[in-house]
Amino acid sequence: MNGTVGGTVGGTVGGRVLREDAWGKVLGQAAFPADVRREGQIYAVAVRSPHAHARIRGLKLDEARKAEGVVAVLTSADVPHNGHGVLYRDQPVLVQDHVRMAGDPVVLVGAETLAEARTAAGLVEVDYEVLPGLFDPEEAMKEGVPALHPEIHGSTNIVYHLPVCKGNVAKGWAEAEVTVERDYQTQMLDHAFLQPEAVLAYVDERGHLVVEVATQYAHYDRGEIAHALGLKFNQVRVKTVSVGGAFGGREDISLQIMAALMAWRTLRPVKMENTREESFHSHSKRHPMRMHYKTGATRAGKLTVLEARIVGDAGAYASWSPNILRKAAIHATGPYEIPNVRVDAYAVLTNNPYTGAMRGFGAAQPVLAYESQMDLLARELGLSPMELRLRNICRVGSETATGQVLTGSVGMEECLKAVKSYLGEVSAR
Amino acid sequence: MYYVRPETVAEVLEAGEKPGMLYLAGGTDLILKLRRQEVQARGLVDLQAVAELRRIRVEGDRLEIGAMVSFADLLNNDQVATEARALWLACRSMGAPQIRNQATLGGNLANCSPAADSLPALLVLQAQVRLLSHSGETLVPLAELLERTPLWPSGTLLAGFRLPLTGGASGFAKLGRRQALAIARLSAAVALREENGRASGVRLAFGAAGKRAFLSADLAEKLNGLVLDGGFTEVACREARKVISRALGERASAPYKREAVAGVVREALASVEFMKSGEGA
Amino acid sequence: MKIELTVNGVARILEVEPEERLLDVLRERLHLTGTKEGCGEGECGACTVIMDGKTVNSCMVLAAQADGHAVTTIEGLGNRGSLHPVQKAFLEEGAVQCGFCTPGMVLSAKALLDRSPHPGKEQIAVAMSGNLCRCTGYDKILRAVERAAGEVKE
Amino acid sequence: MKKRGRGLGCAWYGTGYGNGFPDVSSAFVEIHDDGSVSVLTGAIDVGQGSSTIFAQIAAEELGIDPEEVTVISGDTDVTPDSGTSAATRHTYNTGNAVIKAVAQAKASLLTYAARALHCTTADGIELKDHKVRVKGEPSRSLPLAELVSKARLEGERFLGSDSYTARTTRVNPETGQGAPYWPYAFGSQVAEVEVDTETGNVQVLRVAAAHDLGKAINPLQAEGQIAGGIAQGVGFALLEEVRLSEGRIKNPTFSQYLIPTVLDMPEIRAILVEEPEGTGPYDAKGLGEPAMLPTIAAIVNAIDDAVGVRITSLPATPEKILAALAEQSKK
Repeated sequence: MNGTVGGTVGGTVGGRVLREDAWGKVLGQAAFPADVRREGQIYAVAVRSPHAHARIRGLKLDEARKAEGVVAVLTSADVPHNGHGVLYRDQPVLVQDHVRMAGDPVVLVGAETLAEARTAAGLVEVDYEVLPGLFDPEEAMKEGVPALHPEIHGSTNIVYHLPVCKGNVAKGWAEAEVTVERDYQTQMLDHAFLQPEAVLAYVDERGHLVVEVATQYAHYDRGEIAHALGLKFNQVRVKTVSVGGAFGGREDISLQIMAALMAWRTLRPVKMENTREESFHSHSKRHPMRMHYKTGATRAGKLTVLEARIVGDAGAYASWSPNILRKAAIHATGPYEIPNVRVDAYAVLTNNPYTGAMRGFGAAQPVLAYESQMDLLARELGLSPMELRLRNICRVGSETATGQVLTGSVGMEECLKAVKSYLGEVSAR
Repeated sequence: MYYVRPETVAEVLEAGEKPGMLYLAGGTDLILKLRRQEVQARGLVDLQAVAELRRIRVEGDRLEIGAMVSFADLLNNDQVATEARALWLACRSMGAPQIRNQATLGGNLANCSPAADSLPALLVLQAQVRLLSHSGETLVPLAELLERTPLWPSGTLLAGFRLPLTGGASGFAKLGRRQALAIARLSAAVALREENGRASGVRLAFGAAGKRAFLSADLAEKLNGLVLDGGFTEVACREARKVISRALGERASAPYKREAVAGVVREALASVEFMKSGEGA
Repeated sequence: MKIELTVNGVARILEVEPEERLLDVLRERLHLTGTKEGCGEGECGACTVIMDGKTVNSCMVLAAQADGHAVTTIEGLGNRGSLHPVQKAFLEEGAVQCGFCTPGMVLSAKALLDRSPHPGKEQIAVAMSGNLCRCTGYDKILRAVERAAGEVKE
Repeated sequence: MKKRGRGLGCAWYGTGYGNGFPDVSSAFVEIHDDGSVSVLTGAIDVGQGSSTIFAQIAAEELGIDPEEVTVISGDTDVTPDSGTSAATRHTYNTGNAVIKAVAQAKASLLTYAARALHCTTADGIELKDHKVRVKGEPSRSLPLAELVSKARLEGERFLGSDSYTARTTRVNPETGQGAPYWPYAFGSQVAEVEVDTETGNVQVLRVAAAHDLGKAINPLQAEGQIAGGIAQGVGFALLEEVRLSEGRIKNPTFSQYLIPTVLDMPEIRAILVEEPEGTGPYDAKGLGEPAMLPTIAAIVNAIDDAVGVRITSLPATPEKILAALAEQSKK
């Protein structure tokens, strides 16, 4: 290594150690999946549904198959086990008949060049019967509304509901001298990692399927690829190359199975690269949440009660939705001790783009609600936002809304003290 | 598709005559449009090698800016920074360094997006546009040109801009959703002089408030002759609301923009050199 | 069509299609994959290269436009034995996380320092404003460019 | 008019998969002849720097430099499963697995060293500064590389493979009661904003961010996580939104889905709060996700402080702020 680069400062643990992979990254040598290639590789492009909810009446593939450079055109019939998903295998590799969201892949075209694959993909004709869609989770959770995944979740679109009940809410309201009640709403977000999804899949000299990809969990990907293709785990190798940001957006399967399928069927190395637009259409999003919050406190500035209802839009597939709304429910109080709590959190399927993991994972959205409530309460009580928090934060020994006693490291108070001087005079109000 | 790179205006005009040929300036808009197949072309006539289209120079009492002058070139030009402040500020607000290095002033007009950053500034600076064709050169005031659709007959070459050096001051402000790489949601340019404490020669133009940038004659009329004190800016902001309200009518963006324009006009006025420390700001 | 350009100091003669982007020529034909494609519309700066001393987004430049010009990509900057001061500063300041934006960032910083060896903080920020990063919050990137500027001075 | 305000935001975050799900990380370790080390783990460095953290931990355990540790990750033919790079779990969970796997390799090394150094027990041996030393008698030592290569020639092998599982229980589905996460990370941020009352634009000027991460194994990387978190928080609070029409994304490009540029970023002051977590590797918890959470609230509360309007729906667009100001002036 270059001796002139200033190295580690301080000890080993606790030191400002420089990351080894940064060398390859500043030199432009680090290989992201779009950067790897293999002799004889072909390109695959997915034909995705423009409709959010539709039945597929038929496919016309002849023109695409005859197009220049085309090696294979694959459909759901070519997928041995057509499903994947982190909690439920509810997401098709290629849709057979029921499109549940815009961006669902329907047909996979493989050709000698990317341009030929895109041209041929444009020749695929899909006959869609467009169905009315469910776009509002409050609507979708009503009884009698058509269920999007009846085979998994029965007649409801509510894939998850968790109540968190602590103490006695009625008692809490009786003790409350000040009440703040508001509705909050967060938006759908994209991870916007800088590197669009890409993958290289090939069958190696052992006859094993190798998939080079940027993922958050290679072992999960291996399991889903093996399952979909009907292979043993040891026949599939998922090899992670440099990952260009993730933030939760590379937890679900994106292109991995499609590329693997094309490689397995054609015995050619297969490259897939999303454009930015395809990337938007093909990975999960952050759950938009609607949160109704009602918080009570005494004049002395002690929180007595919280009631909250949180509805998260899961979109068309469950992904991590149950875990995310669980996390929202569990974190709904914020880092505060509240003796009486009732929270209900729901994850609801709709025909919107599916939502899943994103940095914060359900503990992010409630921050808007619980921290706005704290400032509003502080104003009602004539306390500074800092003071109200200091009177209610969790410390060692505190009990959370789920009844968990915090026994170890609880640095909330230290954090507050550390930023106190930055609040200054401006926010005395 | 084919590609040619002529070196003289005559060669350009000859190449541009063939059907389906498009002039290629910096390409930041055209190349994306071609890729998205929003525009079809049989060939491209790249203008980069025509030296005279790349010049900025003072000729007597006017500033001549070639169509192929990039936004970065304009930003680096002292004459532009002092004599055409509004244009300089508009260039600074456009895109990001990479785009300013590539995009040209001529391309900005030729593409003529509603949000084109340079056009309000060029309007208040009374730019005239030099158009070349086989029949010769014509000089058209930008304000007049912007009322034509298409802007010019095919085969015409946009050669450059002529800005009178009037000694007046100018300013510009743009409202975007973020601080760089932002498309204008609304922009305002202003030019004016101070005569005995009163405003004269006032011109105000807006971008992203309709299909094309426009000069507001109404505003000019209302503001000319007003005393340049704190009240001047308030009148300008109030009247600008009316202008934008009329320009946008029932568009979805109207309720927001007719309020926000006050802030944009205030900032544009504050960017005018002599208004900076004075009451007018 | 045939084009002649200099890439990282080496003269190249290439046969390209007129509609081909400089980005694709660099990545697919010359296998210079340090230049990244993040958005394909000039918004993210991951494909930044230096052409005749100025940064451009190579996703919005036709290879044909680059005919006759000199292009510098990240591969043309330094190597393990001798890093460019900007590369070194990015390492030392911890300005690299996922690294996808890094080549473009480094080139924007290099172009700035070549033109203006003593930039102020605001000038640095403006020079980097055409390069998006989703990981670092830019803080350490700005520090790295300041540090590199300090070293360039020496 | 431009008005300034400051706002406070706090947040907490239960790390790990949680809810009684087996949150397991695994690692393989081999100490080579010259005292350098390979660590194999499924844990993928997605840019957050986990591989560097593991190298630091293994190096600290063995008294060598992080540069002497090669971390091989995320290759299913080679590395053991360490779960997802998610849930702010790798430093804590996989870090613990690395410590346990290193401890195995180290245990055989210490036993061998005790014999070689004529010490009565392996407990009397320590690894420091590339040396194997007798505790309390530092002059009695051997270079690590010498000892390992000698031992290997005698047929000894220093390997480790172990797993770590975070402790949690499943919440009762009827009441939500349980101990679903451990450990919890905490953070608090103050944002100062400037709001233009005429355009509704908000610029975040400064953010001070204090985060309790247990122990900063690498402060340089921890600061990077905080600044990156703030950037995503700024985007969440002010700019970003996937807009839909009948379920279809209307803005699937970077020119329409806007994330913060460098010029949209505040000046950042990152403060690392270290409340030791006894179960963590060197008392560490985690930081990745929590870093962005308080930003959202700090900005919204600062807007209120500046202009007296409460934004309850994100993002806090100029339109919403102007509408709220108009509503307020009616009152």
